[in-house]
This record gives sequence, C-alpha cells and structure tokens, in this order.
Amino acid sequence: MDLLIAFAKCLVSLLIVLQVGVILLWVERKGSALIQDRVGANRANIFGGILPFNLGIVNTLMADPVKLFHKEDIVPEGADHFLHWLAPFLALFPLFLTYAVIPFGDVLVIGDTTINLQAVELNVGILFVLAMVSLGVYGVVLGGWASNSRYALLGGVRGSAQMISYEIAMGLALVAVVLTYGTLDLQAIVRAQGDLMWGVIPAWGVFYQPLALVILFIAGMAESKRAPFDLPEAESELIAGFFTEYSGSKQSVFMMADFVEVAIVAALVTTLFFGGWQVPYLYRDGFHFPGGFSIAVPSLLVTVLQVLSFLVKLFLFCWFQILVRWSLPRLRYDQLMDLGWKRLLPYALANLAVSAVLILLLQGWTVRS
Amino acid sequence: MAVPVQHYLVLSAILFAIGAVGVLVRRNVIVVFMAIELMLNAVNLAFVALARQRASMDGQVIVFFVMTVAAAEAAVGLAIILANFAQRRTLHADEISTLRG
Amino acid sequence: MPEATTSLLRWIPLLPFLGTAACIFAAATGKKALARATGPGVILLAFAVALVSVGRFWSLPAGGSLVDHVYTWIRVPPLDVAMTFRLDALTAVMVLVVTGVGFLIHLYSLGYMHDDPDVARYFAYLNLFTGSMLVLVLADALPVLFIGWEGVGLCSYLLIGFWYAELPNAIAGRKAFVANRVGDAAFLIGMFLLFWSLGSVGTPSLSFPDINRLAPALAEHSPAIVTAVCLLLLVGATGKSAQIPLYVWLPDAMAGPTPVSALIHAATMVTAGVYMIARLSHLYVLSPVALEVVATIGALTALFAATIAVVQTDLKKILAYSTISQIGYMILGVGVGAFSAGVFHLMTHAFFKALLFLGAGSVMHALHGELNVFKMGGLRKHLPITSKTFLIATLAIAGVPPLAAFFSKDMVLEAAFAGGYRVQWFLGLVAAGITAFYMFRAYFLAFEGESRMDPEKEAHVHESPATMTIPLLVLAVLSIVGGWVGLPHGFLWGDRFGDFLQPVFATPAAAHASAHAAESAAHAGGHAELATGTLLFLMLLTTGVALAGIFAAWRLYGRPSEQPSRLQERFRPAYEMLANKYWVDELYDLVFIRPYVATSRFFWKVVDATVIDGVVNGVGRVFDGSALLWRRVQSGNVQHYALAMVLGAVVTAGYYYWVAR
Amino acid sequence: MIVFYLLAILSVLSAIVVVVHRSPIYCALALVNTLFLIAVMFVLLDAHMIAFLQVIVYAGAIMVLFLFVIMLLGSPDEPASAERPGLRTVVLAAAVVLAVELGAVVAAKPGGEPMAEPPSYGSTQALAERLFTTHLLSFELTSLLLLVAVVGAVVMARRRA
Repeated sequence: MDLLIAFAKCLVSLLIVLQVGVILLWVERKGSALIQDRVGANRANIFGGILPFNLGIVNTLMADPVKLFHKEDIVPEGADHFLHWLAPFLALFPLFLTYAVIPFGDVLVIGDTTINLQAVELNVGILFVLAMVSLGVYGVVLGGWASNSRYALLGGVRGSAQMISYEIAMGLALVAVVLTYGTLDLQAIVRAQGDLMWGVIPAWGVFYQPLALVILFIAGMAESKRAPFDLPEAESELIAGFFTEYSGSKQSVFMMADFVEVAIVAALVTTLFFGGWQVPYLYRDGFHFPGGFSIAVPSLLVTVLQVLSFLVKLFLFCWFQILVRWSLPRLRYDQLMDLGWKRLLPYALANLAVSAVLILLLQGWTVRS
Repeated sequence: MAVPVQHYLVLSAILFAIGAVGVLVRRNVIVVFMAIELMLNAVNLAFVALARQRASMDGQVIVFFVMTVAAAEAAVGLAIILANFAQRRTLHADEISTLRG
Repeated sequence: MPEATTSLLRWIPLLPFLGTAACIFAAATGKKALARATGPGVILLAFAVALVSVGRFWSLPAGGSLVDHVYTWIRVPPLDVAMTFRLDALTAVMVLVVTGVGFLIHLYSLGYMHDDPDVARYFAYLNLFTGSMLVLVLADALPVLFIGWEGVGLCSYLLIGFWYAELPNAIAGRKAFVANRVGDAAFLIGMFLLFWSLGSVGTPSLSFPDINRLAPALAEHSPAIVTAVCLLLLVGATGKSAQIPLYVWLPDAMAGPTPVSALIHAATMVTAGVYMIARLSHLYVLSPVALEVVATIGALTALFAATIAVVQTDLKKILAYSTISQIGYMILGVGVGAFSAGVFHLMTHAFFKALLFLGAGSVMHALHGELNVFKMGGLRKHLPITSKTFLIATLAIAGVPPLAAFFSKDMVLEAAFAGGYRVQWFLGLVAAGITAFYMFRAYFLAFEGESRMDPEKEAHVHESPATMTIPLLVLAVLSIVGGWVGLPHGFLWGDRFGDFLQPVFATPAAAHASAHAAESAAHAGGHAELATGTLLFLMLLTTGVALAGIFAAWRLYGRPSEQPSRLQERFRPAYEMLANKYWVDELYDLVFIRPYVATSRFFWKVVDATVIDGVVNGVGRVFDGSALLWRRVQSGNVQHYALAMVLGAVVTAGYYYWVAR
Repeated sequence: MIVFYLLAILSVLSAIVVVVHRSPIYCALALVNTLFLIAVMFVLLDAHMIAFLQVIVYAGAIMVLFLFVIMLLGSPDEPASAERPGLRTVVLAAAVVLAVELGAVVAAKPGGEPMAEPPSYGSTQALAERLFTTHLLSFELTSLLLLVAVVGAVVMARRRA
C-alpha cells in the first residue's frame, strides 16, 4: 500500500512536470507571438477552424513531440556516440529528480490514511535540489563536447562556466532562506509559510527574504540558460550552442529539459518565497481571515485548493520567465560574469550576513533544536 | 544486518590503490589529478565508515575539511595546469620536469 | 624592610628611551627641532618623575624602598629574573644625580652642539645613555643592572666615536669598548659564579635583596668564593670606572664631544663601578681580602693618575686623569667600608667634575676647539662666567673648605685612616696635594696671566650662550653647597647624607666572618669613634696639603716664570715617565695587543685558511661528488617521486602488517 | 547489504575505468560516477549531509571544473603507452601489495557491531555543532585556505595574459 502511494506520488510529480513542460512549449510560442505582435503557431488547427476558438495547444501538445520523435537522429562524424547519446538524458534526469522533493500540496486525508503530497520526503530537500541542479551541467558540457563541433564545444564551455558561476549565488541565496526557516526540508519551509506576520500578512519568503528572491530568480534563469542568459545557445552566434548537432528525439529531450528547468525555477520560487501550496488564510479546516471571520471548508476541498494554488503560482512564474526571455536582449559574456561574480555574489553574501545577524537578534543566541 | 565496517575499509583500500596506480602510470596530468581525487575519496570513505562505527561526528567533519581542501587544490592545481599548458603546450607529466617557467 | 609598590619608577628610564626613539625618527627625517625639543625635554620629565618618586620614598619609614615590578624577564628555573625597579636611598641619590646633572648637560649641549649637523643622532645617543644609566641604578637584580651596564658601555662607545669620520676618534671609541669588554667579561663570570655558588646555600637568585640575604650564609659556606666573586666584579668595575689596570681608555675617550665627557666620562657612567660595589656592600664586607684589594686599587689609582695629570698640556686630558684619580678616591672609600663616603664623593664629584668639563667645553667653544693650556692664558677677561665657575670647581676639587669636595674627600680619607688602612690613607693624602697642584696649574695657565693665544683666535673669543652658562652657574652653586649635607659627625647637623644612606649598606662591623674584619671593626666601626681631636687634625692636614699644592701651582704657573722648564730639565727622566703616562699603553701594546694580533694572524693565515677552509671546501667537494651520483634521482618527473612515496607507504604499511601487529 | 556490495563492485569497476581509460573525458565521467556511488554509500552510512556535499562539491563543482579544463585544452586521447612496461609492472605490483596491506591493516583493528548512534547522527545540525564548536578554528582556517586558493588561482590564470 505504502509502495503504491509512493509510486502514485512520483507519478503525479512526474506528470506535473511533464505537462508543465509541454504546455510551456505552447505558451512560449503563443506568448512570444503575443509579445512580438504576431499570430504564432496557427497551423494544423484541429477541425479546420470550425470551432470559434483556437486549439493550437492541442496541436503543440501532440503534434510537435510526434513530429520530433519521427525525425532522423543524426550523429556527426567523429562524434562520440555514447556521450552524444548520454548527454540529453544527463541534462533531463537530474531535473526530473529535483521535482521529486518539491511539495505540491499539504496532506491528503482519505479515511485513516494521511498522504504527504510530496513525492519524496527528504529532510535535506534544499541540498538535494542544489545537488541535482549542479549535475544538470553535465548534459550541457557533454553535449557540447561529444558533438565534435566548434559551435557545440563553445556552447558547452560557456554553459559550464555560466552554470558554475551562478550556482554559487544561488546556493548563498538558498542558505539565507534556510537560515530564515531553520530547516532544509522543503515541506517544512512551506508549512512555516502558513503563519501570519503581525496577524495579517502571510509569512511568505518574499516578505522575509526579498533580496534572496531576486538573486535566486536571476540565478535560476541563468541556470536555465534562457535569455538574457542564453549565451550557451546564442543562436545568433553559435547556431544552437551545445545542441547544435542534435536532432530528432535527442533534441526534443534537450528542449524538454529547457522547459522543465523553467518549471523548476518557478517551482522553487513558489515553494521558497510564495508559500508553495499555501493559500492565504486557508487552514486545514477552512478559511480564517484576520478579524475573526471564518468559512469552514471540507478537508478534501482544502487539499484541492492548495494544489491548485501551487499550480497557479507555478504557471505565473513560468509565464514571468517567458516574459523576461522575450523582453530582454542577451548579455555580453563579460556582463554575464560581472553580474554573477561582482553583483549577485556580493549581494547574496551581504544578504546572508544581514539575515544571520537579524535572526540572532530576534531569536537570541540559543541554538534551535 | 549491517555491513561490517571492515568491508568498507577494504573497499577504501582498493579504491586507494587504484587511485595510486592512476597517479603513477598516467601521463596526462589532468588524469593524474583525478586519480588523486579518487585517492582522497577512498580515504573519505574510510573516515565516514569509521565515524559510523564509532558513532562519532568527527569523522564526517574531517571529510568536510578534506572536501574543502580538495576544492582549493582543484582550483589551484587546474590553474597551474592551464598556465603550464600555455607555457609548454603539453599535458604530459614526464615532459614537465623542470620548475623553471 | 617596608616596600611600597608603584608603577612610577618604570617611567624614569622609559622616558629617555622614548626620547631616543623620537630622536632616531628626527635623525632619519632631518627634523632637528624635534630632537632639540625632545632630547632635553624627556630628561627634564624624567627628573620630575624622579623628584616625585624620591618625594614618595621620603615619606616611607627608614630602610623602606619603592618597588616597581614591570614584568618577568627570564624564568628558567631556578633562574628567575624580574624586570623590577627599586628605589632606595642609594638609588635615590643616583637617580637625582643622573637625571639632574644629565638634564643640565643636555641643556648645555643645546648650545654646544648647536651647529652640528648630526645633533639629532647626538641626542638619540645621549638619551639612550641616560636611560641605560637609569636602568643600571634602578635595577633590582644583577642581570638587569648588567643591561644598563652594557647599555652605557655601548653609548659611551657611540659617543666617543661620535665624529667617526676622523680615524683617531673611531679608534678611541674602539679602545674604550674593548677595555670595557675585558671588564664586562669578568663581571659576567663573577655574576655566573655568584649565581652558581648561591645554589649551595639556598635557591639561587640574582636579585639584590636575595643576594643580601644569602651572602652571610655563602660566606660561612665558602669564603673563597665570595672573595673570587668580589674580585671578578671588581675587575668589571675597574673597566667601567677606569681604574688600574683598565683605566687606559678614559683619557682617549676625550675624543667625544665635551658634554659627553662631562656626563659619561666624569659624572655618571664611570661611577657605575663605585655604585655597583656600594650596591653589593653586603657581599663585599664579607670578604676582607677583596675590600683590601679594592681600597689599594683605589688609592693607587688616585695617586697614579694624579701624577700623570701634572704634566699634561691638554685641558681635557688633565680633567680626564683627574677623573680617574677622583674615582680612585671613591673606590678607596667603598674599599675601606665607608660606602656612604664613597657615594658622597661620587655625588659631589658629579657636580664639580661636570662643571669642570662644561667649563672646558665653554673654553673650547670660545677658542674653536683649542685645548692646549699653553696656548690659552688670560681668558678671565673674555670669559667671566666660565672662569669664575671654573675657579669654584677647581677650589672644590682641590678640597678647599667649605666647598663640596672638602667634605667628601675628607670623609673618605678619614674613613681610610680610621679603618686602619694607613698606607692607602697616605697615598690618598699625597694625591690630594697633587690634585690641588695640577688643577690650579691648569686654572692659572688657562685663565690667568698673559694671553698666549693665536691672535686671530683671540679676536673671536666670546662668552658662551645662556644655554651653556646657566648649567655652569647651577653646577657652581651645587659644587659649593653640595658637600654641606655630609658634615663630619658631631659638627653642626652632622652627616645627614651618611645617615640617609645607612640602611642600604652593610658595615664591616656587621660582618663577623674573619679576624681581619673584627680587627678593622675594632679600629673603626665608623668615623664616630675617631676622637674629635684626631678628626680636627686630619681635616687640617688635608686642608694644609691642598693649600700647599695650590701655593706650589701659583709659584710655578701663577705668574710668568722660568721655573717649570727648569724643573722639567732637572727631572728629565721623571718628566719623561709622566709625560708618557708610565708607558702603560706601550706596555699593554707589547704584552697583550701584539701577541694577540700575532695569534690572530696565525689563526687567520694558518688555521682558518688551511684547516677550516679545507674542511669547508672538502665538505663541499664531497657533496659535489656525491651529487653527480644522486642527481639521477632528481629526475624532475613527478611520478617518479610519487612512486617513491608509494613504495615508502608499502614498506610502512608492511611494517605495521607483519612486524608491529 | 546487497546494495553495498553492488555499489562496491560498481565503484571499483568505475575507478578502474578512471585509471585505464584513454580518453580524459571518460576518465572524468567515470570518476563522477565513482563519486556518486560513494555518495550513496555515505547515505548508507547515515552521513546525509556529507553525501549531498559530495555531490554538490565534487560532482557539481570540482569535476565540472575538470571537464571545463579538459575541454578548454582539447586534451587528446592518451596513446597506449608501451614505453614503460617495467614501470607499469612495478607500479601494479606495488599497488596490489599496498591494497592488501592497507586492507589487512585497517580491517584487522576495529571490529564488532557499530556503536549505537544518537537520533540526530549525520544530520546537518549534528555536523554543524561539531564544526562550529570543537573544530571552529579549523573551520575558520579553511576559509583562509579557500581565500588563498582563490587568489592563487587568479594569479596563475592572470599570468598567462
């Protein structure tokens, strides 16, 4: 039974991330079209335009993957076949694993069984996230190297330097958050955000650690190698960077990894700074607004509301990233390094120091046990 | 049933010896460097295993320090390798036999 | 003994040291004004602190002392040396003399060294000297005293060779240093011997209270060692205080600037030996032999140096020999067990001898460095203040009542007489007459009579500036009244000075070590036992001798006369002997220096060049040869080294596996 | 139990690949693999924090740096070197002896069941408490070491320009 539940949770987790990834593909197309004032993906409309609304999403969800998986898998001459094959999966799998520790809801109570809505309950969740994110770089590096192509190699080199650089700022921002909540467990962090500050404001990370949010968001976008940090791909310079020499299903895996990464950044931001699955003023037995006004809500509905809340926030931040990607121009390489090492890193350090001092002042010098 | 600590230690010794062979026979300094990292990790494994055996955190603390030192060593070592490569265009350990730059 | 702790005392030596630092800074940056301000300024401050300290000491009960423990210097059990300063009566006198006279001389130096380009360096040395001297007198342990002892020796060397650009000055400095080193070596051996031997009667210690406490037991245990220690320390004292046989450096030391001669080679440093013996009085009284030797050396030196001074023509040389002679009196004083008399003479001597040197400096200043008394004459007209103060000092040193030296010198001689040291007393008495003679000879030649100066120099003769004359006047007053604190017993207010110092010293009567000590105790036990009539007779005798000397000088040099040259012709051999200072320098050259140089040459040419160089080169050759073999190991290939390491690990692990298990 | 032996065999094989594979890239990947397996063993030994640090620091940072350098220098495959067969034999013999000795020595000493561990054993907090109390000085010195390493690396890298 337990095994079954665990399997189910993993499946749900995986489904969320896969679906989010695929939906983002469509959102990105239509969204970029919206931003650039064009129509975007508008062919293969199902039912030939009979319906009053566009079903392009279905097209994208179904047709695009199918098309990609049918294309020829080309391996360049002189490339390392094994690594060329391995790289996309090295890029994608750690990201999937990351998702396992992100809580997408509180507990689901069915009869006597209480199910924690988190695929893997890990008391060092944040470390796990960091570990997996840091493994993601291998896909880029190997993809770049195995292709036996100058463009790909350059993309790989750029990617590895960029990801290592921004990992540090990201890690430091995360440490500040960990300090604030005193735990590495993501579910515990989300639960802690159910409290209220001064009885009114939800105790979300965004209010405790605004600077960490900014740093994490920027570093996260850099980790996902999207504009304005898309130097490893940089189509105007490197064709497609580290996956220039990929085609067909392998390329689709890389693209999948791209969108999953977006989703993960959004999930992290949501979880750490925007209360994860928390709905303001909603508790296990219903809403309790400040001022004494309450609405009773059934437990199951509460869980559904929470999961929905998580998904909504997730999409919000995914959309925000797409917005950024299509709005900002690409950085120069020196600007990229400057931003990472000379801006984000010092700010993250200062933020950490200030947080530590404030926490000590507010909580006293006793060790939390 | 727990794995006896001796088995961990034997594994550690084997990995250490493999790393030592790598250090001695490989010509590429980067690979030599990696073999050194392998040796460090073999020792780390022994530390953690013994720490578990004695229920003491100190072994893990030492591993923490070893990792830090390894990181510092990698940074400096790779910088040296880069500088050396720029100077001599070689990565072969047996061709790098003078201290003069 | 009541002790009061304070942290005031450390500032007395510290201030001059800070001044040194400031002056070195000034010397390095060329800020002469800074040196001129801080150099004398810190000494004045030190003097003020010394006054405050002595004032506080005054309020303690008799026999008390102020103690300032600064830090523990050496702790290697059983050796435990604390950097502690102690101010008792003896130290109080010395501190006031050193800082007071020292300040006057610093002040004087402002005028004297006004045009010297290296004035900052000068004040740095002078401050360093003052600080070292203060460490010497404030020290509460022999090793700490030795710091000051070495420090003043170093400064003396630096200041004698201050104008090092001229070879004779540098050589004079070196001579002073080497002569001092001989004494210092003996001093060190004495100190070690004392420490080692004290271990046999208790916990060995080198602090003065412990030495005083343990000394009787040591004398009981092994009197020969006490004598040996005292004699070794005496050798040290003869080096520092310019006594026979190590006096030779002092006349040459006149190569330094004249204020330096006044401060170091007359008023303070050269009296360190006297101070040291007085400080260790509790040890010295236990060894009658050593006291006998001390008294004899003092008396001999007093006479010996006085006779040489008679024929000197260089004003500063005359003063130098007179210093040696006067220190001889002090040594005689402490040697006969009259420690307070010796210290009393030390103090008065500091006043009038400083005055004499400063007067000589003033003359030099006026005459652009001329020192030959036969090229002076009639200076009284040109230098009224200098000549008057010089006359006062001359009267004082001659022992004319009621000036300072009359009382102090008299007290020394009385003590010698009363203590049964009749031979030494007689030598001292003769020396007193000769002293009066040669001092007035110098005075008459320089200040009275017709001018024998170069005409062009005479035109420029002028009295010195106020910074130089004020110290002269102050010292002149002190030379007159300075002796009044120690009148003979039963005379007006009596020997206040001696009473003041009494708790510090041991008296020979207090010792019961040997028959001789008991005998001398029976003889004297202090001057109090001399009948008033004897006392009066002795006073009249010394005064008469002094007046006779003055009269002789006036007859020969007080007016134009051919007599001096006639006498010179008549006693040609004697004159030659004196003029050549008994050929002592030549003797030392023959006995010590030449063999030493020859030995050194032997070691250089033969031992060093062949044996030592041979070994060194041989070792080099051996390694050179073996390196041909071993350098194959140094392939430069890192992996070979790593292989060696791994093989070493294999062997080590194997050892633990098969052998050590 | 089975998990450990599986991991052990895999890690030994992977370590052998590190040492014998001719392509530096494969060596590096095999090493990453070994490190990862060892990290899993750390988890088995209740050293969670250390395990994740192993992945983050070693696999995520140090080895990426290695790959970076390998790619930057375009390190070619090493030729199968037949130049020093003698050396190779000596080394292999020495290594085998060393492994046997070390294994024998270290395995001979301790024994018995592992001691009971406190519930917090291996947690971040337990590690942090040791680190910031008993080993505080070493910890601070580590920061100094890293600073020196950073400066040293920058200087070395700059000199080329």
